[in-house]
Amino acid sequence: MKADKHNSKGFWDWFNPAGRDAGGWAFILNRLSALGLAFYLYLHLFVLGKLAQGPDAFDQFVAAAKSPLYTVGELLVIAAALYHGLNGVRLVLNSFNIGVPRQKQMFYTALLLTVIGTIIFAARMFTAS
Amino acid sequence: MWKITYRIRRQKGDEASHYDTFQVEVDPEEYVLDGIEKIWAFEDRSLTFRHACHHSTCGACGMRVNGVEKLTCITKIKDVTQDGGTLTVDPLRNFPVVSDLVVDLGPLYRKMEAVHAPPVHPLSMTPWEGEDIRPPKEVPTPPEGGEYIRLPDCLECGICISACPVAASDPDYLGPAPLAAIQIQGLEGHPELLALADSQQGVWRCHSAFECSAVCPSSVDPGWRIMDLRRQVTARRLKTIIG
Amino acid sequence: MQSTPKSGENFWLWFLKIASGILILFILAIHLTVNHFTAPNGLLSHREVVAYFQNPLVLFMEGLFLLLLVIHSLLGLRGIILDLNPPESTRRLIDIIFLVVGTIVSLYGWWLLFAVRSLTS
Amino acid sequence: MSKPHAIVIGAGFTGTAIAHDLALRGFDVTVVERGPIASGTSGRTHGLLHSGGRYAVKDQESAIECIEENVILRKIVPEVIEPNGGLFVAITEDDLAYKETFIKGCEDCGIPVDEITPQEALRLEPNLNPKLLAALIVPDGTFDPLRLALSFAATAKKNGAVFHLFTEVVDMLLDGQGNVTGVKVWDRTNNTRYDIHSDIVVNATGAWVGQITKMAHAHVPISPTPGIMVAYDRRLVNRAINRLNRPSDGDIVLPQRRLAVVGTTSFSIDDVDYVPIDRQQVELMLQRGAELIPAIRQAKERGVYMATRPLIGASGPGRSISRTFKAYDHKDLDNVDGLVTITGGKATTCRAMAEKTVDIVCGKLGLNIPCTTAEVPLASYRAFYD
Repeated sequence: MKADKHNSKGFWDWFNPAGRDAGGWAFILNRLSALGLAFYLYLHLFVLGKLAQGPDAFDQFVAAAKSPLYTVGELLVIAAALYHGLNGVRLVLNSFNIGVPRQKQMFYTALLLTVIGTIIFAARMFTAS
Repeated sequence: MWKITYRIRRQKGDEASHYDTFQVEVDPEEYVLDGIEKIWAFEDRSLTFRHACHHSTCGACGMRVNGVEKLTCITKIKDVTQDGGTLTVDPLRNFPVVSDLVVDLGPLYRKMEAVHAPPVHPLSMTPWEGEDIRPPKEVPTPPEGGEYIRLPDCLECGICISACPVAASDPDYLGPAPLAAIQIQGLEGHPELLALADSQQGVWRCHSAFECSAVCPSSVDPGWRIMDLRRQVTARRLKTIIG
Repeated sequence: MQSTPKSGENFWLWFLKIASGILILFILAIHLTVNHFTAPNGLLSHREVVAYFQNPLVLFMEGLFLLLLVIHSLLGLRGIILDLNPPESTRRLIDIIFLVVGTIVSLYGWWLLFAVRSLTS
Repeated sequence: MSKPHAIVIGAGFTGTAIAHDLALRGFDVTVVERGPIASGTSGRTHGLLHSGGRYAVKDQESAIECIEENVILRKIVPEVIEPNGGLFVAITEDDLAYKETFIKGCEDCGIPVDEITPQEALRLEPNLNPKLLAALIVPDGTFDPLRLALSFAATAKKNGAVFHLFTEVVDMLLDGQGNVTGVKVWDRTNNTRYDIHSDIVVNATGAWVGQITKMAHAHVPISPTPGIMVAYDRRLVNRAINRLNRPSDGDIVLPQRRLAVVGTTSFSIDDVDYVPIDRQQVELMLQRGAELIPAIRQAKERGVYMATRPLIGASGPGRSISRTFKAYDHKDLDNVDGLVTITGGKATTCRAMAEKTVDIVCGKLGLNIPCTTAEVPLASYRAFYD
């Protein structure tokens, strides 16, 4: 009755939504936003290096960053950060055993606030300038 | 009687897995396991599946029904499909597949042993769950004295491990049922359990997907217990710096 | 199943991740407010950024922010890698790499802060 | 002489207990089982660790076996047993009239029995029918079916027994004289077929013994007699609750983890492999169970299952056939050597059944090795997966 092949796809199963309940989706989104934000953080630091190269390099970059594509990307970062932060609050509370029986409602709340926050930012960014 | 289709994942030896379909006539009041047994009895004798008690006290018949982990012996057919519908049955995830729907639960049993999960315990130790059920206030005692002994709620069915995304990539993670067994015993006076809980394969590896609690057929609520264990470890560790 | 617990992640590292996460949320709130609300159109020109960094409080806040982000992101990535159950030796290697990367990135970030600050035109 | 090799067919209670006994007595043991452990009648048993009280009036042979084995199992495998005792409860005047006969029967069989007041009974079991007229305490218990079989199997395995699960016996290997020398099996996990040779084959397939003996051109008289059990989703009692009367349908309510299980019935069938559920019997269990424990009506049905008892003897009304067991040497029965069949009995008596069977096996092979299973504590059921 022994077998050794683990019946899972490992890494890919983190993001497999099959048969997942709300908490599973919270986890999937949390992990995706984590990977995205980590990538953004290091990219951001690299870009800010242009600050040290003097005003011209930086101002050129800012001008380029006014394109809608950059705005959408920036919005994505904001949405990811909002979700990761709000869900993080939920996870911290849960980790101290606060509100675990209501973890689903807390997830829905985090999601709702993320959507609202993203819409507000989107409105500001697209109407600005 | 309903006519439904069972779509069952098959795998023998090292061959690649595939699905076989079987049309069966079932009573919708019957359970998913009854239909599988019927297929074995009348359609395909080579089908292998685990089962024993047929009423959710042994934990042998955990499978995935339409993608979700279920004890098939207590899952009514009418609750997961309709007349003319299809039922997809897969083996549990995150365990090695022996054959067809049979997985090797050995890794789980070894972990339960490593955390000394008690196979029977006094009634007063009956775990309270979430915020709903507290232990009975007055525990009736048999006339011989002592206390009633009962089997624990956890069936060691592996369903929580199958649903856990962390267990999907890390077979060494203790996982929901063993961590719940630590919580039920308590950390007081069990330094070895504290060490296991507060380790790389312990409570910190949980990423709070709460899938274990969503699928647990026996109200163990492992997700809640892991969070409670975190709170306990946190309190202990913070106390050490405060003095 | 080994009955002896694996070392490598325990309460303190987890606590550091949680604590850095919470602090990031606080600073992020200030950061966003300053960047998108106080400054009329955000800090969009080089001149504005340099002016912004003249405030020592800002310098301290942004420096701390950077450190916390590096800690939180590397601990998070490390947790994700641990979920892949790497062998002990790989894990140690990753610990060293992350320590080095974290240090370099933090130093570079701080250097950048001071470099920008000194670029008064 | 090298170690004798025995094949045990079936990994239910009897098969695993025989494997354990054989391994302790120094045999090379191979167990072949067509499904997983305890997937037939054993897994689907009610889970009542009999004190013998149930049979103390009409079937004293079984009653005495039960009380002896009850004591032994509590000692050797405590980790799968809820040792909480049992109550025999009188609800009607007819029940009450049965009391003295029952006490007399228990005393004859050496079953400790104590009367307690209805008030005391209600303190112990608050969900009992408050109209009860009398209550007797006996040393019943409940056990976890799968884990009882696993414990025997784990211990056998530790002592060298080899288990081939999902491996079905498709034919007997016979010598020129029609004697059994081994089995032909089909391993369903990888679809392979092969032969296993042995000095002796033990047929421990319970209600299915007929399928095996047929392959050896031998026979045993047995009546497969199923009964229904219904599990409800609340642990309404902590001890085994029996109706104080002659055994009948739905007269036992047992605790199992978070559940209460009511059983059972008794009827005849043709196909042992698949016994459909009869909703009328489910209704009957609810009705009869609620006479003992009215709160069952507020609980929800959680599972319904059928188990097929292997009763010894030709067909007859199920309740009238003895619950005792019998081991047959087919040399005596059909002049077929090399095959021993064990059937009948109760889960509670599985160790004694194994002892008796292995005694016969040893006798046939001219060995004189005493049985020690009554003293040897079993390994943890979890060790089966080591």
